[in-house]
Amino acid sequence: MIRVQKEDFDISSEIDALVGEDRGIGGICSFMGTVRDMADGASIDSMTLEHYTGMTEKALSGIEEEANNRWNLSATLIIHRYGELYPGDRIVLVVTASPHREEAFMACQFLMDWLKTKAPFWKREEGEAGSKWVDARAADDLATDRWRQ
Amino acid sequence: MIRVQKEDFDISSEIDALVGEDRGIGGICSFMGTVRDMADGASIDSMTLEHYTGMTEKALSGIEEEANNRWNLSATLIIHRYGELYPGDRIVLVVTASPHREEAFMACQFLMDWLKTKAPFWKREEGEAGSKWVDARAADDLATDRWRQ
Amino acid sequence: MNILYFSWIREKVGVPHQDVTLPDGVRTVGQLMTWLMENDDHCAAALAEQKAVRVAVNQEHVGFDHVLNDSDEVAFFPPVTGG
Amino acid sequence: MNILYFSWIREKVGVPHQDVTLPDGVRTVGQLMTWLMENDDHCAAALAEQKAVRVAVNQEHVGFDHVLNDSDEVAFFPPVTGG
Repeated sequence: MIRVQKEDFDISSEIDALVGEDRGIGGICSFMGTVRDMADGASIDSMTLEHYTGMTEKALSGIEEEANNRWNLSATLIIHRYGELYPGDRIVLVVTASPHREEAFMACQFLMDWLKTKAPFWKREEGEAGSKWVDARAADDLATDRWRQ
Repeated sequence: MIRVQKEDFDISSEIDALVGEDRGIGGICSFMGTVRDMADGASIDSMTLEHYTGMTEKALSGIEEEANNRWNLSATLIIHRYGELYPGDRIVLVVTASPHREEAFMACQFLMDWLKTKAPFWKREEGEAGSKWVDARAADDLATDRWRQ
Repeated sequence: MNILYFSWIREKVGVPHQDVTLPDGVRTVGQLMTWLMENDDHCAAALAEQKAVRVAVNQEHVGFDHVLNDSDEVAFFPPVTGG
Repeated sequence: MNILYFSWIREKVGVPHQDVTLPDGVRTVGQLMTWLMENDDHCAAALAEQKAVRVAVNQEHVGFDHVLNDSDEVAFFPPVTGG
């Protein structure tokens, strides 16, 4: 399941809803990204996430489908927020549930890595260093590359 | 932080308490293990977790310290339950918070792998196949071996 | 053809989207970029650094050699930074 | 010396712990296991399959060649299955 929203989310409720009555699940891995108060040594006051409505949903559904093709997953969830956020705010949540922990871990990392390089979001930071668009990290491209077969 | 307890836990409250006011955290990885309703093709009614009081706390603190030596972590949490549990119940929670996602992911996997082979817990399942102690998995030893330097 | 711009490329172009008719001789994404840059100074500034430009056609990532249709939705943006 | 047993090893021994005085000539964990098996049929059954036996001394994992002190807490158990 994927959701692109302005609103915050609660990880307990999301996991409970995702797992439901599935008693075949043995492991649930999750990753939550949050806004930091510093970037490159300068303090951050706020962050605005722009996204490409329509393509975002398509891209997230695509990587979710790819993860489900690669691993035996009982349920998956991607929530990504957009709009104005502040240090400490939650940005993204990825949850993967599987009978076995190894697959839950692999799929969760895969989803985060692909999301970082494929989902059409752009961060703009406001802070000590003025207002600036965040640069893509070379490390994120490398992280994505390791999943290519 | 480590906790060995009979009681259930709530992942949202645990993460909120762990993160506190630390705005340097950019990623929070968590893994939650749950009781499955099947084992080796036979249905499970309940599971009892025996543990070695004293050594458990020592072993969990030891692997938590090791994770903090290996990676740049802002906060870590291990909660492990003992006693009688039922399918769908939460058994274990590991949370790792870091400025960067890669370190949070690595540390969370490391903690789960080590916990599986070093923490003195033993599972006994009651179900269709009678009452039996769970065998250790060779895959868990292999998962632990990959972290040896 | 509807063209969308995002992030600092949108800011440099000055508008979030443009409606253009694909001229004769413009068949690929790369040719569209060259044509946009020749006809609009803002586009020229926005798309100048080619290796910083990513393209989606009908909401799928494509390369500069992708062949266009008149009804396509084309988007130009810098490398993504979500997550 | 306090000896603890866990899981199916505890069930086979029949008690969760025993207080023993280390006899002369018993210096290592391996020697203690041999001595326990010679003196108690339940212990013999519990510890027979040596490769399924894990040992902790003073709550730390050790090997069979670990040297014991009279005041040690020694625990025998099968491979752990938590998590």
